[in-house]
Amino acid sequence: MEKQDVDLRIESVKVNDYMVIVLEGEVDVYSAPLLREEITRQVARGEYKLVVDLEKVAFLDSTGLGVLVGGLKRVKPHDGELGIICSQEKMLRIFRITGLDKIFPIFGHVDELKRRQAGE
Amino acid sequence: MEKQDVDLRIESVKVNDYMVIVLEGEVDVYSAPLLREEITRQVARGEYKLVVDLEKVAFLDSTGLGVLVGGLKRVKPHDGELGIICSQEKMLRIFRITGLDKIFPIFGHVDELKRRQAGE
Amino acid sequence: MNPPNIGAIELEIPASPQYVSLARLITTAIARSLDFGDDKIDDLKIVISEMCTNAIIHCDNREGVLNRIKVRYFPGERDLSIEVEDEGPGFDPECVGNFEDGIAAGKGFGIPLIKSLVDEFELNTGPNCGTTVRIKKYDFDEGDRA
Amino acid sequence: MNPPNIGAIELEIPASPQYVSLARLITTAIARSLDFGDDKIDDLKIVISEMCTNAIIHCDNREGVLNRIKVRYFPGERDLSIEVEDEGPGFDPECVGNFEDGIAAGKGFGIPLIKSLVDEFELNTGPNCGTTVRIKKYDFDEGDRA
Ligand SMILES: Nc1ncnc2c1ncn2[C@@H]1O[C@H](COP(=O)(O)OP(=O)(O)O)[C@@H](O)[C@H]1O
Ligand SMILES: Nc1ncnc2c1ncn2[C@@H]1O[C@H](COP(=O)(O)OP(=O)(O)O)[C@@H](O)[C@H]1O
Repeated sequence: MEKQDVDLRIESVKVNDYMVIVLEGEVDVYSAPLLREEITRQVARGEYKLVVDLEKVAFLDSTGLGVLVGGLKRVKPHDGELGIICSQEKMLRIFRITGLDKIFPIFGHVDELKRRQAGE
Repeated sequence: MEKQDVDLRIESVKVNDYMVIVLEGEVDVYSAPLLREEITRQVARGEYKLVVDLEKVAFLDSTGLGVLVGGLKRVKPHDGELGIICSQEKMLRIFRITGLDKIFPIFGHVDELKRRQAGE
Repeated sequence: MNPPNIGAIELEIPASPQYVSLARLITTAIARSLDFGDDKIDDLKIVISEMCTNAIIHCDNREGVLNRIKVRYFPGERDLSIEVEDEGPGFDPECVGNFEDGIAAGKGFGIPLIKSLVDEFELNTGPNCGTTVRIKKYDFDEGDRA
Repeated sequence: MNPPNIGAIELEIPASPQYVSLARLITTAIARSLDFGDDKIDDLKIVISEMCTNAIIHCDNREGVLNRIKVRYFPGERDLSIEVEDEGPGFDPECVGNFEDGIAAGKGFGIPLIKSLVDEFELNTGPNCGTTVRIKKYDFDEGDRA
């Protein structure tokens, strides 16, 4: 049971202004450090408009939520943003229960992000 | 955890002379009694040419093998047969290891059964 | 034919993050066999993860010593109870916050989340006593009982 | 970074046939996390089923008393060891047959099948002692070691 068994794949792609961190797999106490590292890396590179895409995430718990809140804290001093892409009801429910839906802008689809940007 | 949770579905269909008992799911110590009952039921109805179709079986262990041998013992006094339909290598391997491939006629597909019968 | 409570299923794992997914898998299998619906299984996956994560993270693994945690499942007629036990330092239950605290701190969502996803919640802990968290979840909605 | 043997995973279940599929599921998850290939995982699913079935079936559940069996997993660097323990009546190891006996009797395939699917097999039993069966399986083929 080595670290490579972590069931989380991360790929970051630039969509206009935004750096979209696309996750696939499960975010829990074992895998969340990978997400934390990726956010830290992007912020260190000067990316302050982050969006975490949860569409292909099968599981997310409070450790993952903590990493997202931590990410927001990192970009805020740079006038940045941290958004979420998520249309899965089971996950939206957790954002609602915790009140985090009021902290993170939540987009139903990456296209929404593109439109929003075009509209600005 | 009630008996209805048994992950084994059984459907018997007549193919020419043969009564083909089609299994879907897992055959283990929990579910094997269902197969034993079905074989007993068919023999009681006068069906002595039985074929057990394992194509959709995901798992089979020695309890299942024991039930098949038991079935053979039931039909033998009636000059019957007990064949197997199976093309899954992982299962054929178990029949080879145990030597049961020499006890049961094994067909790769239900069509083989039809052809065999036509050829007789 | 089966007795209503056929006995607990017990799991003991090293207090290491990599095992939380195994606990989820087992929880899912047990809940599914009890005919819990998908939504409730999703809830239970979060609940077991929070319970195990707390036990593992706060378990105080000393240098070279790997603690172990225990997970017990008690299948009921229409419910599933789960208990997670660690031999860690324990804590003052007064420390448990709410979601607002969590948002401010960026942590502390665990226990509030567990509470909001289960029907019964029981916490046994205290300094140097280890911690046992026990929950019960019904396979139907509270509202449907009325 | 991880120590080679991070400690055993222990499972204790009621000695009841319905739990064998749970043991298979857990075995599969552990073997997969250790990067065992699909063929070897299929072997292990049969092996754990045979081990648990024997422990459950021969465990001698007295009226109203439900015995329990223990399954222990020891993940290794390139192997997985599994131990199944019951507190049943035990038996004379001389009773274990081979496949020919099995075909004649319509039972008795269990232990021969386990032996043919694992790399190491150890049986500890005796009248009134309970039984522990322990196996080891490598994640590579015996032939590849030469
Ligand atoms: N099993 C435990 N052992 C020791 N302390 C615990 C345990 N579970 C929770 N705690 C304490 O309670 C606090 C709140 O836990 P929780 O709500 O799950 O949030 P988080 O773990 O993110 O801080 C933890 O920070 C910790 O101090
Ligand atoms: N855990 C056990 N406790 C008591 N007896 C056992 C146990 N495992 C095996 N045996 C004895 O050994 C015999 C051979 O076991 P096995 O090869 O698995 O075939 P089967 O269980 O089909 O008879 C059993 O019939 C039983 O008498």
